[in-house]
Amino acid sequence: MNTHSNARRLVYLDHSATTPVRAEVLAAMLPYFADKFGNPSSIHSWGREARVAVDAAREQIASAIGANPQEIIFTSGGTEADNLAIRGVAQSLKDKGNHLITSQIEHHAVLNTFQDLAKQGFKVTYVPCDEYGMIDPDDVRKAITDETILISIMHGQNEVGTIQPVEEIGKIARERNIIFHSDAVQSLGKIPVNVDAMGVDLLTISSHKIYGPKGVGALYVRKGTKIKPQVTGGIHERRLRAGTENVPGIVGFGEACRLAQQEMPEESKRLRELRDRLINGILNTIPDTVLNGHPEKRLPHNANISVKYVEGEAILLNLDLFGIGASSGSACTSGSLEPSHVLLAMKIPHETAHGSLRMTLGRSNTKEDIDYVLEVLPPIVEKLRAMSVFGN
Amino acid sequence: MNTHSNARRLVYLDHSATTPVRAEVLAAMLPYFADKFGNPSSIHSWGREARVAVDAAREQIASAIGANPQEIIFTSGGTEADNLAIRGVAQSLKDKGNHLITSQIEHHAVLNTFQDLAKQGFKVTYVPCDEYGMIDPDDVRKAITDETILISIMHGQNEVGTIQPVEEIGKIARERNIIFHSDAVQSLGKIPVNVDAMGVDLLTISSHKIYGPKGVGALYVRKGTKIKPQVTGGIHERRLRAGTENVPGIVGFGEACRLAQQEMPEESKRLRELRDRLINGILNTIPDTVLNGHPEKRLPHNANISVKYVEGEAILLNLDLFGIGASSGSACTSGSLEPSHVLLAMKIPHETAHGSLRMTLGRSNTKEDIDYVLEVLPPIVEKLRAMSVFGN
Amino acid sequence: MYNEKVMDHFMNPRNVGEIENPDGVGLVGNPVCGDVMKITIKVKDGRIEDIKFKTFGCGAAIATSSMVTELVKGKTLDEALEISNKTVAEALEGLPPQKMHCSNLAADAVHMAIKDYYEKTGKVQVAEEGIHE
Amino acid sequence: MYNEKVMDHFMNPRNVGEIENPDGVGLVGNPVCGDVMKITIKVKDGRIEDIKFKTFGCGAAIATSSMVTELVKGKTLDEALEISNKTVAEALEGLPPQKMHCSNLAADAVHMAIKDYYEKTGKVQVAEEGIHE
Ligand SMILES: Cc1ncc(COP(=O)(O)O)c(C=O)c1O
Ligand SMILES: Cc1ncc(COP(=O)(O)O)c(C=O)c1O
Repeated sequence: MNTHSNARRLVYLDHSATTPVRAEVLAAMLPYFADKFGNPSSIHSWGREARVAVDAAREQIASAIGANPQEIIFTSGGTEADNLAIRGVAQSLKDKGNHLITSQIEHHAVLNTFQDLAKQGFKVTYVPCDEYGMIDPDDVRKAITDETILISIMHGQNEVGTIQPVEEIGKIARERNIIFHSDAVQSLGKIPVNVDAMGVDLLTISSHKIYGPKGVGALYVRKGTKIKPQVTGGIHERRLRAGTENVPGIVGFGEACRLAQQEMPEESKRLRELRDRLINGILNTIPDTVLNGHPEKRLPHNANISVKYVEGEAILLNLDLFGIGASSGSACTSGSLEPSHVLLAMKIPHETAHGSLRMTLGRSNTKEDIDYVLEVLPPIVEKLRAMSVFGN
Repeated sequence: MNTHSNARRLVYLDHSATTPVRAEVLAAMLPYFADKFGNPSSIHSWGREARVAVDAAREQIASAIGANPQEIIFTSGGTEADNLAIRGVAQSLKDKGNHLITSQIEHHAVLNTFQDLAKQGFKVTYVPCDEYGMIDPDDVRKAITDETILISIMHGQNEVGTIQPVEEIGKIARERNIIFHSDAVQSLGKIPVNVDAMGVDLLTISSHKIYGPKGVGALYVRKGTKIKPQVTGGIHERRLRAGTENVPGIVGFGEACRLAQQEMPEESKRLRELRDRLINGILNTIPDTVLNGHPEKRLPHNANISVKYVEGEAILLNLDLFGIGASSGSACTSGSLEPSHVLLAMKIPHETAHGSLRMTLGRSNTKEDIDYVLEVLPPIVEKLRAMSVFGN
Repeated sequence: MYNEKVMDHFMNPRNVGEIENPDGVGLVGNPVCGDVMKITIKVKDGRIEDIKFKTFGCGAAIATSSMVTELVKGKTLDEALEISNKTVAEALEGLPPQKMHCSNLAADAVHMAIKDYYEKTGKVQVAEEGIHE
Repeated sequence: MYNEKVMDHFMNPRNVGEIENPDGVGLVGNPVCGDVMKITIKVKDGRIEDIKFKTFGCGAAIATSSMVTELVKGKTLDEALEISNKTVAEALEGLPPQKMHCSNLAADAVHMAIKDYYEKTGKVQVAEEGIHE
């Protein structure tokens, strides 16, 4: 592991990938590892103590999204919650119809699940987005057929940060009596997330994106929504998800939700200012850079910028040596040969997509961090451009 | 929550339900919450540091069961691993045949998954067991048809502790070229678990049963075994299980595996002695009590005794007030109207099944704990029998 | 799981036992399901003078048995017939939802004991529909 | 992810640039895939007297470009043609498995530059099969 040989400070700018567990959250979790370690299904005091903790967390989470506690189903994370929502509805309503609607810019947890269902015979419409990564509710409306049983459109886009018009899509779904799922993994704690305002029947959230522990998430399931469980076994989570509850994880998720909700107004404002400083700093000092995603309807912590003529991974490696952690939609970091499907859906040319740089801010970031990035990034880009085939 | 009003000590005897995270394990996990919190998929140093930790845990776990690290797929627990194994094989081999074999005494994570597949059109044979909860490999052999694609037989039975003849079943499966899965959640750390000796293609293990954290498990997938992933999304776990890795959980599981393997010979001997003291103490002092499960081929920490004429939950509640935590196969604690399917498969009469008491020992238990139980239990039984309709 | 009142009746059940030569006997439940209750009553001047129970069952079964004996002791038979399983659960300040079904049979057992008394003595039973609700 | 040698060549690449009036030019890769390399060479007495690269690509692409220029500089054209992508990866002490495919094109670019030199000068190329392996 190469260390940060050039680093004068450590600046983590990848909060959309994951966040550190905050101290209050870890403190809330700690008693549940060794002291209050019971299995919530046990009827003895150890079990009842664990049950109480799980129920309290369920209330904290429900309250953060305007739901009832019984509507919260704990899962192992956002990915599993997305799978449960999509497969669960498709399998339970397959006699009603076999058409599903989603978008081209969903997270892989959603996209690959729809692709799997498509292989099994479901028809899937992937609605496009505009150049800002925004979905037009009218495209969703037009995609609806008599066979449509599920619409899944995310809330805050994880790569380019664009906030989708879920309220309008929710209305359309309701009018047509179609189940509506939204992935709110990135928006929770950053912008208001309310299941009634959004008009969703199903909503995915994940703990490790909001300073809670990894390995916990939840699916909101509106009362009366029928979904087929995907993990069967013992009687847990209203029979919708079997498996011994991850009690400390759930407790941590609850506390993280509570804190996120409480601090959101101020913290989001702070992040937005820092982010704008970062975006404007880059756009103003480095030529041939463009902002990806919507300029205003955008998650407060997301900056996604394409640096033309250079490749994203090369920037990331250089930044890493300076102690800066970021991500990219380049093929080299996507694990496939193609750059980010999201940038391509936005019709960004391949070369520009390969040079995308996503910086997602969080609690620890300060103005000094941003200024450090603004100092370090231009010479890196200059150096890489000097060796690039393109641009000069 | 009613406290232990009558308790002179706290005696946790429900280690098959869950165990406390041991100090060394928690210590190993702690750095990965807030300090080394990266997402293993990220290419920056935070991510690489997390990747190294996950890979190290994978090696620890592989080594504990005689597998290669690449054959370990992390899941959210034993239940999910069972589901992945069973659904994964059924779906990937459904063109080869539609017959599946399991037993009547599997854990619900296995049983309910087969029942779900049965609803989808698979034919499932549930082989019976004898009065000791032991499966006859010959019954498995006889159940095999040309259509059989999967055999799933557990290793250590979770309720009555009977150790199944998996090696022989593994041989039969191999001869007939049928995929063999075994649920080793209860045997891991108690008796030797080796994937080659057992002849399994798939093996389920779970962290929270061996003093590791809840919410983590693993499926061993022998190289070359085709299974269809059940949770789709990003590229994780060799594409067999998507979702951001639960890094601290995985690290804890690895450490728990390492310690369990190291301490097993001595600890299992200690537990066996304590357990026999407990079993003999009860059988000798309380009339009309019988041991459930096999007298010798039995997990070292499991005592399961039926106390005739009284109902299990009533005993548990009384024990709880004395600070003793145990479990029962009675209907009232099974969440259904029926008592334990395992005791019924063993042909134990309903009344006797309702009076079953499972005590599973663990690291913290001492001789004094056992003597305390042997002191407290007889008067509880006497009192309950005095108010029972049966037995006098 | 159980509230304090339930736990009190479970741990310190009232009127445990069996009346010798009872005027009425009620036996309800099913060992398959895990709960069986036996109520024996002594009747004097149309009132339940004494009542005892024996129960094989879980905490809820024992607590409801105990509570129902307290509720009906000294009551007239008509008053006793008006006490339902719901009344018993309410007197216990509630039972866990999963317990409402199987274990909450105590009032049924009392009603059956009263019916048995009527049948044995040949006395007319005023309101048949009161027996089982 | 990358070993020290790769990181060294990535951070301190050798022979970056473009030779003016080169004797041969090799351009390989594809912006769609994210890696494009341009190699320019100066040939004297059948030897690669000078070589420079320009690369748009990830860490592996830049490191392999740098490494290949070091490997072939001063070599005869025949010797240079014998250097394969595998040789380059080995000289870097290994690349991550997922990088073996897309980014490891540097030897191809050198071969193409030599081919270009042969075509431009009309000189006979000895072993056609050496060009691309
Ligand atoms: C929009 C979105 N959905 C789903 C996920 C998956 O969540 P998890 O990492 O908890 O599996 C992520 C994060 O990777 C995400 O950003
Ligand atoms: C034999 C067996 N299999 C599977 C499981 C489920 O494992 P987990 O609790 O990790 O979901 C358990 C424990 O409940 C078990 O005892």
